[in-house]
Amino acid sequence: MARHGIMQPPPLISVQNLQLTGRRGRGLETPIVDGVSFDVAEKEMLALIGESGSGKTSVALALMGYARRGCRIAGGKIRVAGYDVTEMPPAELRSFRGKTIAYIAQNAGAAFNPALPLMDQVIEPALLHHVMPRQVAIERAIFLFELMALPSPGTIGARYSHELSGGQLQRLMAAMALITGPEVVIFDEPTTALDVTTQIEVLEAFRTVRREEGFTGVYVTHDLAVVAQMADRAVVLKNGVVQEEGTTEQILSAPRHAYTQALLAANTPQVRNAPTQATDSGTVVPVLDVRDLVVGYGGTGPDGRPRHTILSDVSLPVMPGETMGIIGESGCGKSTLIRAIAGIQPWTSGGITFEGEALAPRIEARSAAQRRHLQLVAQNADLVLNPAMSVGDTLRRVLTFNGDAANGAEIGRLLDMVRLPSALADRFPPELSGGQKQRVNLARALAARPRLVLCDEITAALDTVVAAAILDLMMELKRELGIAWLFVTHDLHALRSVCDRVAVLYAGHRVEFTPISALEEAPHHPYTRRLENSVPEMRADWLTDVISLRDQGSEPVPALSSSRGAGCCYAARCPVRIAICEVATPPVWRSPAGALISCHLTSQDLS
Amino acid sequence: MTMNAALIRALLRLVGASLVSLVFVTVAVFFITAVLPGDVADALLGQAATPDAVSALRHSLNLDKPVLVRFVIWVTGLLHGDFGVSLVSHRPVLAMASERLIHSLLLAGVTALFAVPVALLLGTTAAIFRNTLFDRAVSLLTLCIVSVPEFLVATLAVFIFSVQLHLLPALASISDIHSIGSFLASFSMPVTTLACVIVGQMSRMTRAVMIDALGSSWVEMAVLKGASPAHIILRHVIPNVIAPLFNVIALSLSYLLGGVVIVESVFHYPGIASLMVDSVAARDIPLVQICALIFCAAYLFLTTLADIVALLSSQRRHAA
Amino acid sequence: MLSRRDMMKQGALLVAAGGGALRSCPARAAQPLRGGHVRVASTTGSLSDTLDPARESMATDYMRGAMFYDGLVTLDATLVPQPALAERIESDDFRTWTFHLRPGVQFHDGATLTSADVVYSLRRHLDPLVASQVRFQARAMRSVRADGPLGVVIELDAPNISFPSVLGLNNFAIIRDGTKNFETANGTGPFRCAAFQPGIRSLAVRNPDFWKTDGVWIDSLELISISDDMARHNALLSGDVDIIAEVNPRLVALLRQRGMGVMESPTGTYTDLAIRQDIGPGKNPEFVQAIKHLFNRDQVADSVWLGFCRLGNDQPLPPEDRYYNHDLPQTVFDPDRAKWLLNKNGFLNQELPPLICSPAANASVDIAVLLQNEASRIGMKLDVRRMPADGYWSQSWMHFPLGFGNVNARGSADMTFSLAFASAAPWNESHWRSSRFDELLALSRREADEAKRKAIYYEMQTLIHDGSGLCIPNFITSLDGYHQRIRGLRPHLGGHLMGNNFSRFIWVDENAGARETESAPA
Amino acid sequence: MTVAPFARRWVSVIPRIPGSLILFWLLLALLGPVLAPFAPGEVVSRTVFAPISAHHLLGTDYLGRDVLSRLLCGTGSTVLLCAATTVLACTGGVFLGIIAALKQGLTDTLLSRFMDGVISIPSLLSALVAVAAFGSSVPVLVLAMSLIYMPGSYRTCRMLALSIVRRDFVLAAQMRGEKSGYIVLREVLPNMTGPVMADVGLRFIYAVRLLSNLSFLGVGLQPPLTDLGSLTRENLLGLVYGAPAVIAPALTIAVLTVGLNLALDSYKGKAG
Repeated sequence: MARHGIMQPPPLISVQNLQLTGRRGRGLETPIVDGVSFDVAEKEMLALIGESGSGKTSVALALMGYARRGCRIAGGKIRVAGYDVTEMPPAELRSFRGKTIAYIAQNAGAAFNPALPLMDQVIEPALLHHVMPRQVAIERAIFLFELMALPSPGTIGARYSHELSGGQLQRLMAAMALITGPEVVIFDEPTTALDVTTQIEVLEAFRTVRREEGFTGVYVTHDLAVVAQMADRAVVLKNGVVQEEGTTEQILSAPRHAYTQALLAANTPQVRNAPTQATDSGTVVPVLDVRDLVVGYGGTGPDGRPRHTILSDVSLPVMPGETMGIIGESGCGKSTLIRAIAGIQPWTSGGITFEGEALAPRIEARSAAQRRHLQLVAQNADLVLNPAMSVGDTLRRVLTFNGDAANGAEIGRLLDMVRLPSALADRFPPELSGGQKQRVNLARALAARPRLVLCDEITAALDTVVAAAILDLMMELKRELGIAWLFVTHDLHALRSVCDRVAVLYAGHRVEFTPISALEEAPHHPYTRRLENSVPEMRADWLTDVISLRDQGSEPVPALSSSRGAGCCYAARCPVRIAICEVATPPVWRSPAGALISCHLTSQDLS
Repeated sequence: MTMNAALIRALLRLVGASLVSLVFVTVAVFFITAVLPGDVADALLGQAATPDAVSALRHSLNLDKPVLVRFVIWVTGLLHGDFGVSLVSHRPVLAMASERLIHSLLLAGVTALFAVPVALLLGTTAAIFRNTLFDRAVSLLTLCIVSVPEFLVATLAVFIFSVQLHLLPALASISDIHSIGSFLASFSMPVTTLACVIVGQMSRMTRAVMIDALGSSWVEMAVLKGASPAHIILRHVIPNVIAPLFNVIALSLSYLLGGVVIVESVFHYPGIASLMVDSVAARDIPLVQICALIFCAAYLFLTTLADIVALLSSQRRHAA
Repeated sequence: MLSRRDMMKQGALLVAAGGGALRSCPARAAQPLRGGHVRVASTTGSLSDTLDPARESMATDYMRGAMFYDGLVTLDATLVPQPALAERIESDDFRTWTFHLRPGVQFHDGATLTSADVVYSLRRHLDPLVASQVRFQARAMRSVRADGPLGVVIELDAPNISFPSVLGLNNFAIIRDGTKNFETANGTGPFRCAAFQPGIRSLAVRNPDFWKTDGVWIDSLELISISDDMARHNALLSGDVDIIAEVNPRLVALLRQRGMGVMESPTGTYTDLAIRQDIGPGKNPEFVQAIKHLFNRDQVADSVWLGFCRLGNDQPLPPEDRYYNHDLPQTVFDPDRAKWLLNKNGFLNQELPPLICSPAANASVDIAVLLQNEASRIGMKLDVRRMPADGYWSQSWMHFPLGFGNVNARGSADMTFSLAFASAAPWNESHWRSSRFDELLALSRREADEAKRKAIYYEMQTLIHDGSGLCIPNFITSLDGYHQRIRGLRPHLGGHLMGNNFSRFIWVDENAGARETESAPA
Repeated sequence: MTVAPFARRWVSVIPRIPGSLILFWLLLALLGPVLAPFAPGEVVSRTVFAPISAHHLLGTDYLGRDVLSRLLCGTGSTVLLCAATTVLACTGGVFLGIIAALKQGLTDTLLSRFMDGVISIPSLLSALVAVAAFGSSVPVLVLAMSLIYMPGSYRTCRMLALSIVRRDFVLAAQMRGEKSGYIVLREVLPNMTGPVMADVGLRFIYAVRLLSNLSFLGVGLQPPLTDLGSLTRENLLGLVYGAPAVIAPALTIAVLTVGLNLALDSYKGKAG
C-alpha cells in the first residue's frame, strides 16, 4: 500500500524553510512556525502531527497562500502543483484556491454558511472557477455524496448546515473540496470534533474518495490512530519546528523523537485507576442516587411523560469515593443528566438524592451545603472561567463565598493541588493554555471542598497529551481527597482509565451499567460492543476491519430518536436485532461478570 | 406544520409584546400631559386667559372633569375606533395626523433610500479595512457629523446652497413640488441633514456587525474556496447579517419620524414631529395622544419587523 | 365725530415719524400694477392658526384675517379709525353708537352684508365657547341690535369716544351670520381663501367682487410662517419668499447689502418688566424706583435692538403717539441711585424673587440677562428664570412678582390705558391701583375736546411713570424685510407689515428687483 | 466584607480608561469660569458678532459679550451636565439590561416593554414635556435626559449580556448561590466593558445633541448658565457673518465628543 522506497517523481508540494509570524494586538511579531520544510509526492497523503499551538494548521493554510488575521508568511518557499504560492498576486491566488488546492476544515458546523443551502456552497468552487456549468456541478456533487455514503444524496444539498450531523457535514465539506477535482486536498483535523462511532463513517468516506479521485493530501491531526489509517508519511511538529519525519509505520512503530514518543504514549490506553471496591448493595448510603429520572421537553403528554424525551427512566447510584463513568455518543442525554443533577435542568419525574437528602430540581431551592458539596466541572474551560477575572480572584471568590480562609497560601495550595505554580494566580484565563484552564477549572471546583464532582467531557477539547495529564491528575486527586466523581465522556479510553463503574447511555436510555472490571468480559450490550470497536487503534488495517464488521449491520439512523413507542431504543441500529426488539421494552438482566444489560437477547446470544 | 404553528405563535408573541408597550405609552402619555401646567383653554386664550373665560371654555371642553374620568372617556372612544377631535381646530385628529404622517413618511423614506446604502457601504468597507487609515477616517468623520447640532448643519447648508449659490430652495414646502426636479431640489438638503444624523450610528453599528461576521469560519472557508471579497460580502455575509442589519436600520428609521423636529422647522416641512410639538404647546391632548401612538407604533412596527426578519431568517433554515 | 383736521394732523405726524423709514422705502412715484403672486413668511404659526377672527392672537392670524375679512372700521397708518364696512358712524353721547353699513357688500359666498351679520359677529365675542381674544372689550357693549338691514346700534356701558378704534381691531372683523365652521373663511375681504392648513400655509386669491374698487393689486398671496429666525431670513435671501415679518436687527445689514428692502416702522410695541405692587418687593415703591434706574436703556437699545428702537420712559405711549407726554422727565440709568435705594431698604442682602422671562415675550430673556448683569455689579443677586414659551401667557405672565411681558401696539391710547392700567383692567401687569387714574380715564372717554383730552392723557402718563410698577426700557421698531420687486409697503404705527394689512396695499414690480439690485450700494 | 474587592476591582478598571482626556475636560469644566477673562453675562462691546481680536480672542456674541468667556463657562456646564446624564443613564441601563438578560421571563418582558415604550417617544419631545411639566432646572434636565437615554443603553447592554449570561461562568456563580448584584457587577459587566464604553460615548454625544436641540426650542439651561449647544444656537445668525461666536462652540462640541469617543473606542481595543 505504501509506496516508499520506490523512486519518485519530483514532489507535488514542496515547502522549504517556511517562516510564519503572528502578533497579538499591537504587540511584537513572534514566530509561529520556524524553518519548516517538507515535500509531498503526487498522490501521497502526508500527516502533519502536533498539539494545538504547534503551528500545524498555520502550515496547512500557508500551503494555500493564506495566513489568518495578524499572521503572515515571513519567509521560505512554498510550491504547490507548480505554483509558487508565496509569490502569487491576490487574483491569481483566488483562482488557485479552491481549484488547485482545497481545504476541509475542522469544524464543518462552523465552516458552512448557516444562511445558505448546502448545495449552493458545495458547488460554489466549481462555479467560482468556471470549472463546469451549474448542472454538471450538481451532478458531480450528488455523485460525491453517494460515494461518501451520505443519506439521500439527491436531496441532502437542499438542506442547511444546522440540520445535519457533524459527520454528515464533514463529508459534505469533503465533497465541496473535491467538486473541482483539485490536485491537493488539505484535511484540517476533520474528525476531531466527532464521536468515535461517527469518525469511522467519515474516515471511511475519505478513504473511498481518495481511492476514486486520487488526490494528493495533507492531513492535519493530533490523533496518531487516525494517522495510522489515513497517511502514508508523517511530519511531527512542535512549537513550529519539525521534530521528526518519516513513513507512518516508522513514526508509529519506532518513534525516534521524545515528543513523538510522548504522543504515542498518550494515545495508548492505560489504566490509571485502582478500582474502589464500592457496591450499591451495601449499607453505605450513595453520595448521589438518581432514580428513574425522566427529562423531556414540549410539555407533558396524557401518560404523564413528556412529548419529547431526552432521558427515560435513568437510574444511577454513585457511592462515596467512587468514580462513575457515563458514556454515549452526542445526543444520548449524558449532558442533560449532568445538568439535571447540577440543578439547571428541570425533570418530569423521578428523583435525585444527594447524601441521602432529596435534591430540589432548581438550584435556587437547594441548600448552601448541597450547592457546595456538589460541584460541576464543565467541558469548555474557556466558557467556565470568567475571562475578566484573574485565576486568584476566581478561587478567592469561591473560598470567601463558602466562608473559608481566602489568603494567598490557600490559593497557592489549591493551585498546587492541580499542579499549577502559584504565580498563575495573577494571570487571566485568556493568557492560559487549554490544559491550564481546565486545571484552574478543577481547582475552582475543589476550592468548595466538594463530596461529588461532576465532570462533563472535561478532556474532550484538549490535546491527547494534555488530556492524559488531566486524567492522571483526576486519579491523584481521587486518591488524595477521597471524593466521588461522575465522569461523562464519549471516549472509552478515558473512561477505562479512570472509572470504577460505567453507565452506557443510548438515546436517553441506560442500556448497560457495568463495573469497569466487567467491561473486558463478555457479554455486553450490542451498543457497548459497537463503542468498543469504534475506538481507533494504531494499526493500519483497523479501519478496514471495523468497516467490514459494521457492514453486517444496517445503515445507522440519527441517534436522537423519540422513545415514545415501545421496543428497544437501539433496535434500529442493532446488528443482532430480532423481531421483538421493535415492539417490546427489553428486560434488564445481570451478566455473570456483574454488568446490568438491557437487551432482549440472552447472555449466551451476546457472548 | 408544527414549524408553522410555532412561527405563528412566535409572531403573535412579538405583536402582543408590542401591544403591551403601546398600552404603556398611551397611559403614560395621557397622565404626563395631564401634569403639564395649563390646558388647551389657557393655550387657546393666551393673553386673554382671564379666569372666567378659561373656566367657561374649560367646562365646555370637559376639561374640568377629573383626569381619570377624562381618561375613561378617551379610552372608550378609542375602543370604538374614535381617536377624538382636536380641541383646537375641532377636526378629527386621525385625519390631521395622517396627513402629516404621509409627509413624514415621504421624507423618512427618501432619507432611508439615501442613508441606508451609504451607511451600509461605509460600515462594510470600514469593517473590511478595519484598523486602517480609511477605517479611522470614516470613524472620525461620522463622529464629527453626528456631534455637530443638526440645526447648524441645516442652516449652514441653506446659507451656502440657497442663499449664496442659489442652487436649491431654502424651504421644502410640499405645495411647491410639481416635478421630479423640484422634488429633488426641495428634498436634497433636508434629506442630507437627516442622513448626517443617522448615517453615523448606522455605519458604526454596521461595522460592528460586519466585523463579527467577517471573523467567522465560513468566511475563511469562502476565502479558501477562492471567492473574491465582493462575492464573499454579497453572497455569504449579507444573508447572515440581514437580521442584525435590519435591527440597526429599524432603530435609525424610527428616529426619522419623530426626531426630526428641527429639520422640519428649519425647512418648513409639514411633518408629524412638528405637529406633536405644536400639539403639546397647544395642550391639544387628543392630538398629542395620536402622535405619541403613531411614533410608538412606528417604532414598535420597525423593531418588531426587525425581530420578524430575524425570526424568519432563522426559521427559513429551520423549516427547510 | 372724528374731524378731518385730526387726520391731517396725524398725517403730518406720520411723515415726521417715518422719516427714517424713507431710506428703505424709496418714494418712487410709480403707478401700482395689478397682478402677481406673493409669498410671505410670518413668524409664529402653529396648529392653533385659525380663520375665526375672534380667536386670532398671533401676527400670522391677523395677517390672514386681514386678507379675508373686513371690520366696520379700519385703523390707518397712524391708527386713526377710517370707515370700512361702516360707511358712517354716529354718536351723540359716545355711549350709543349707530353704524351705517355700506350697501351692496358681498360675502365670498355671494350673500350680501346685512346688519344681522354684524350683530352676530359682534355678539359672539361674549360667548365663552368662542374663546374670543377680545371678550373683555366686547363686554363694554351692553347691547348690539340691528336697526334695519343696514343699521346697527351699539349701546355701551359708559361713554367712550374712542369706541370706533376698538372695532378697528382685527378680532372684530365681520363674518356671515351663523358661521360656526372656520375651515374656510367667508368674509367680505379683498381675498378669498383658496387653502388653509394650520401651521403650514394659507393661500389667498383676489376677490373680484371686493367692494372697494381701488387698491388691492396682487392676484394671489401665500402666507407661511417660519419661526426660526435664520431660516426665515434665508428664505427671503434665496428668493423662496418675497416678504418676511420681523427682521432680526442683526440681519438688517445683511439684507440691505444683498439688495433686500427693510422697512422700519416705529411702533408702540414694547417688552416690559412688570413689578407687581401687591406682592413681593414691589410693594415698596423705592424698590420699583431702583429697578427702573437699573435698566441700562442705552445698552439694551444697542445690544438687543441694535438701535432699532426708541427710548422708553416707563409709560406705554411711544414718542410717535399724538398724545405722547414730552414734558415727562426721562428715567435714566443710575446704578448708584439704584444701589442707594436698594441698600436703604435692605434689598441687597435679601433673597429676591427671580426675573421671569420667556422666549414668548420678545427678547425678554436677553433683557433679563442684561438686567441681571447690571444688578450683580451693584451687589444685587437677581436670578433669571426662563419659562417655556408655551403656556407663558396663561401660566406665568402676571403670576410672579417680577415678570416680563410683551405688548403689541394697541389701537388707541384709550385702549392701552383701559386694558392695561385701569384698576379693573384685566392686563394690569403690575397690579397698580390708582383711583385718580381711573377717574381720569372715565373723564377722557367723555371728553370731545382734543386739547383737553390731551391734557388728561398727559397726566395719566405721568401717573403711570411715577406710580406703576412697569419698566418700559424701549419701544421697538418693527422691521419687515422684502424683495425689491415688492412695492407699496409703508410704515405703520401698528408695525407688523402695515398693521397686518399689507396685503391690501402691496403690488409687484417685476422689473424693480433687477434694477434695484444693480443700483444697490455694495 | 465584599466591599473591599469591589472597590479594588473598580480602582483597577478606572486607570485603563483614557484618563488624561477626561481629566482635561473635567479640569476645564471646573476651571473654565476662573479662566474666563470677562464675566459671561457682561456686555463688553457695542459691536455684535465681532471677529477675532486681541481684546476678544473669539470675538463677541449676538449681544456683544465676550465669546471666549462664555465658551469657557458653557463648556463646563455641557461637560458636567452631559457626563452626569450619561453616567446616570448608562448605570441604570447597564444594570437593568444585565438584570433583564439574567432573569429572563417576566422581569425581562416588563422591563423591555417599559423601555421600548420610553424609547418610542422621540427624545426631544419627552424632554420638552418634562421641562414643560417640571421646569428647566438642572436636576430636571439631568433626570429627564437620563431617563430618555437609559432605554438605549438598556437595549444595547441587554443584547450584549444575553450572550454572556449563557456562558458557564455565570451559571457557576448562580450555582454557587451568588446574589444578582455580584453577578451583574463582577461576572457579567467586566466582560462587556469595551462595547459598553463605546455605547457610553455615543450616549454622551446624544446628550450634547439633545441639550443643543432643546435650546433650539427655547428650553434648556437657565441663564446665566449656558451650554455649548445654546451658544451655537443663540449665535446662529452670526453664521452669515462667519462670526467665531457660532463657529467656536460648534467646534468645541465636535472636539469634545469626537475626542471622548475615540478615546473610549481605543479602550475597547485594549480590552479585546
